Amino acid sequence: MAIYSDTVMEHFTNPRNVGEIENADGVGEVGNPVCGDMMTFYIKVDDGRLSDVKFKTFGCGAAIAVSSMVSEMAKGKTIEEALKISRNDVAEELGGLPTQKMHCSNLGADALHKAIEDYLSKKGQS
Amino acid sequence: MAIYSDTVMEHFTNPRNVGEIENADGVGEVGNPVCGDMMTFYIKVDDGRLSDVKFKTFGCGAAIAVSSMVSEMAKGKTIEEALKISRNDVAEELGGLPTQKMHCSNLGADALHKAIEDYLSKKGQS
Amino acid sequence: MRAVYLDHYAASPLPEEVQESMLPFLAGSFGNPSSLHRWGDDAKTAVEESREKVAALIGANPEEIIFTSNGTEANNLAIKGMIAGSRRKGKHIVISGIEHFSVMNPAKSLEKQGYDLVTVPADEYGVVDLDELAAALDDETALLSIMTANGEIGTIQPIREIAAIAMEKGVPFHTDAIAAAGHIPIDIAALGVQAMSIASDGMYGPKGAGALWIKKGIRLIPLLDGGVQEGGRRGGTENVAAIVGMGTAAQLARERMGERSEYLRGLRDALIVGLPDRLEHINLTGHLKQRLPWNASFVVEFIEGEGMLLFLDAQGVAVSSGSACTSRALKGSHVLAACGIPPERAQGSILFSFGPENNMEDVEYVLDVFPPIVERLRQMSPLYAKFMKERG
Amino acid sequence: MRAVYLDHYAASPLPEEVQESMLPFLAGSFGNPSSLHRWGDDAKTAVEESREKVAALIGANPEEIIFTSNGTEANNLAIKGMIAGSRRKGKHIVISGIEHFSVMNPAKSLEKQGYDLVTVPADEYGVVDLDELAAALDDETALLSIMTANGEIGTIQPIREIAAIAMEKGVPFHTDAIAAAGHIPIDIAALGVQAMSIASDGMYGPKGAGALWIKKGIRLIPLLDGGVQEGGRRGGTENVAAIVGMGTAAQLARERMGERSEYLRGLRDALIVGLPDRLEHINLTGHLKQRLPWNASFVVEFIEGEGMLLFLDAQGVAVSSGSACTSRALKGSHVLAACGIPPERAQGSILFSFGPENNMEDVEYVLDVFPPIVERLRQMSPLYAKFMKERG
Ligand SMILES: Cc1ncc(COP(=O)(O)O)c(C=O)c1O
Ligand SMILES: Cc1ncc(COP(=O)(O)O)c(C=O)c1O
Repeated sequence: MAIYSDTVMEHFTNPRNVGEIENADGVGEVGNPVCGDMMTFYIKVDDGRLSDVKFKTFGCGAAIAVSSMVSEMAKGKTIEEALKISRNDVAEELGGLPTQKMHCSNLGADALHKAIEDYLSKKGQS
Repeated sequence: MAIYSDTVMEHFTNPRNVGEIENADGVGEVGNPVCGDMMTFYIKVDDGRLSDVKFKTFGCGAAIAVSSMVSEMAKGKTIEEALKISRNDVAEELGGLPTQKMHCSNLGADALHKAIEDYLSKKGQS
Repeated sequence: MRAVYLDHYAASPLPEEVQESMLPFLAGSFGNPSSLHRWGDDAKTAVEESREKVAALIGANPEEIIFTSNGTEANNLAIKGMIAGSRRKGKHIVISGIEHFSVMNPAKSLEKQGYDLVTVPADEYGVVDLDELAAALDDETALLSIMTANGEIGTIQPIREIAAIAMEKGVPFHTDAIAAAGHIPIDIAALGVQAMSIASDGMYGPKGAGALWIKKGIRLIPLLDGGVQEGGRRGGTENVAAIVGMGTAAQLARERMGERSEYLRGLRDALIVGLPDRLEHINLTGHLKQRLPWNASFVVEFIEGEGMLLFLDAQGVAVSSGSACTSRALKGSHVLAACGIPPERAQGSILFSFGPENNMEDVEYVLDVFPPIVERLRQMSPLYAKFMKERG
Repeated sequence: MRAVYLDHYAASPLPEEVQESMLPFLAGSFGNPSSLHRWGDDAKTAVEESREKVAALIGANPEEIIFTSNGTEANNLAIKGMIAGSRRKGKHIVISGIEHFSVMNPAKSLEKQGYDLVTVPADEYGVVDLDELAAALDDETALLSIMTANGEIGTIQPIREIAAIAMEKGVPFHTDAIAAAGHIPIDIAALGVQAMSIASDGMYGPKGAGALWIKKGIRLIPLLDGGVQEGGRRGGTENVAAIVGMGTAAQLARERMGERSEYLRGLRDALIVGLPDRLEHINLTGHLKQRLPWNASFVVEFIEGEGMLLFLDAQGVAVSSGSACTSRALKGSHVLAACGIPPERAQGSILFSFGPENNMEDVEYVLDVFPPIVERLRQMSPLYAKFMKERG
């Protein structure tokens, strides 16, 4: 589809890291099906690094590609590094997103950060 | 032109009786160049019959065709007969006129009648 | 790869006859219908012949047809022009909740100017509620506009009954027949309406032409002021080629309507039966019987429309969706909402719209490629995961 | 018989390149630009490429171009839409006496709705009076609209000076460049206008497309409410083929403007010089120098336009006239009246409008066949008879 870059289309068509992690160390959910986009991120943390990242996404092509890209970018990073991944970084890595998709579908980084926060708050409690 | 019948086009292209009659027995002028149509009819009367009819017309194709048709219809008729020629008769003889041309360009019968009135009033005076 | 075009609601290929009829007007017969010479005559004659063909399609008097540039213009002209021309004292405009944007938005514009907009609801099949409609119409009503059929969900309205109610209340009634004209028989006299919009590209004609039929005696204030084209009711040089194409399309529609709709209904029904056979949690939208012959529309649960469109496009299949993400305004379909479909389910909207060049192999191809796409998207969907977990 | 088409002001044959560029969009590339699949992509890309070409012709930003269905719609959108969107407190609309109906009549419609319409006069050459213009503009003025050039008499207005006056008074300025665009260089930035109408068929493009350029930041209320096409400023399915044709025409105009206009000026001047050489009592209308390259317009005394048109048609020559009888509204040209030409002389209006496919033999043919036609009509004319008698 002409509205998307080749990278977006590639990630949409072959999304990386789709799935759930059983007994994940952190889970983050953002969005809402009423608005059209909803993402759940699952992370596994080993030695302060994201040893595994998986996601499930309900939403448009951009939302799926964003999730896939975020999961790839985050995997293997330290928690600090992963927290620095921004919406813009993701859009850039994807070779750009259509303007109207920047806000509603570009929630992947938020979902990842939420999953990390979930992990951190669980860790804090234990 | 598709807006006119063949008869109108034929009369427009080859109008009969164009001209003036020197020392005409009656002259009738109707219309006004400001409105787009103006006709002058000249008649010669012999034994109560229109022995000659001529006209000059400024105006559209319909106005010229109407003048030509009226002159042909009137020529040879008695004054009473000529006075009975109506706008509708003329339009009918021409195989119809476009609606928008019925009122402004179909003044030929009026001009003829005016020429006859002119003749009658002159005769009354003399 | 197979190319399967199933988005005739958005645009359709032109039949050979339509193309052929237009070509002379892009070449030698380029005249302006207003001109007084042979080039003008040719153009004028062509426009008037087309007007007769378009009029014949709906049983109208050619003099009562106003050509416009598309369906949207016809609807705007009807709504704004009939309201501006109305001699009724009331200031209410009544429409239904399933009208196209080109009826709804002009009505909303008038609302901003001080009119009252009353929106009559539809039932779950998209049929306008006749009791509510009757209750909405009174002396205050300046105009009623209800569409003949909705292209998104296919539902055909009981226009005759609606017209009878409007007539009883003395309310002028306009119907947007853009999705219906050329596909189901329409006879304005039998229906009892006062104005009807139709569009060329809604009936396998070219883009660039539409028409408003408005009954003699109903006052209409023009939208495009200018020259005396279209009897002074729509100024501007006529798009002769598109108008001629629309005329040909109207004629073909008259000649082939029965045959075409029987054929399309066959394809459509094969999909309507076949898809739920192969997929769980997929529901037809609109009315099962009172339905446009070319329309097969569904909501697929747990997933969103754009993903389906993209994967189908990759398989060579072109369709559309009423989901928020596929709309450029990023809003979910108000039509699905009016049928009571909750927003998260409306996100899974998908519309297969058939045309005469489709065949049963196209249906089979879709039945093959579509279910795996849905499965794949559901595998990614957190909603589906939740549902499966809850189901246990 | 020779066919000599000299009515390019009304309509023009399409250059081969324009036709060729349109054909794919009447055949295989039939998609709707709003659709999310390859057919939609193709159409969308084509529309956007065309927008760039049209923008380039007048030095505009493509995002500021709104496609319409013709010039009349562009003018209506400008006048009604800018007024409706205006944040100025004043209620005056200022236009000139030589505007096209598609500017004059929308302004008159607004007058009926309570706006004050101020009409600035022109001189005998059709040039708008700048002192009167400056005097007409004040804080009460919501919009000024003056055409770039008049197609009937050919006169080009001093738009830059007018824009400077408007700017000084802070009045938004729209110019109808429909007769000018593609024929004389236009650069919106250098001119200093805020909105400009152009039309496809004014520059050897197909009928069915026009455009309004409106500067970013100027508020505009749409005329056709509907979908979000054209950024929500003009709803309705885009006429892709016509828009593509307009793009090609705009590109050709850019590439060939100098060459074309020099060529047309040669033909036009041969007629402007040749006719008065062979005929008495014929006068050029409009400005001799500030003149569109393709326009040769005259008034021929003592006779009326339709007769000339009919006899010329019979000789294969197509032209137009501003006489009352040749107008379908049966009114003489308000443009000629605004130049101070008395109605009976305006009846003798005749306009020869040249195009690139004309040649010097066409001019010679007209110089041969036209004078006898005039003589013949004068022989029938009571006005000519009177004049000759008075002259003695
Ligand atoms: C100056 C001017 N404005 C507006 C128009 C109207 O254009 P259209 O007939 O394409 O709507 C014309 C048509 O010739 C024109 O010359
Ligand atoms: C019912 C209905 N009304 C109006 C329209 C708008 O037509 P257009 O896009 O030709 O302006 C459509 C378009 O599909 C439609 O289905």
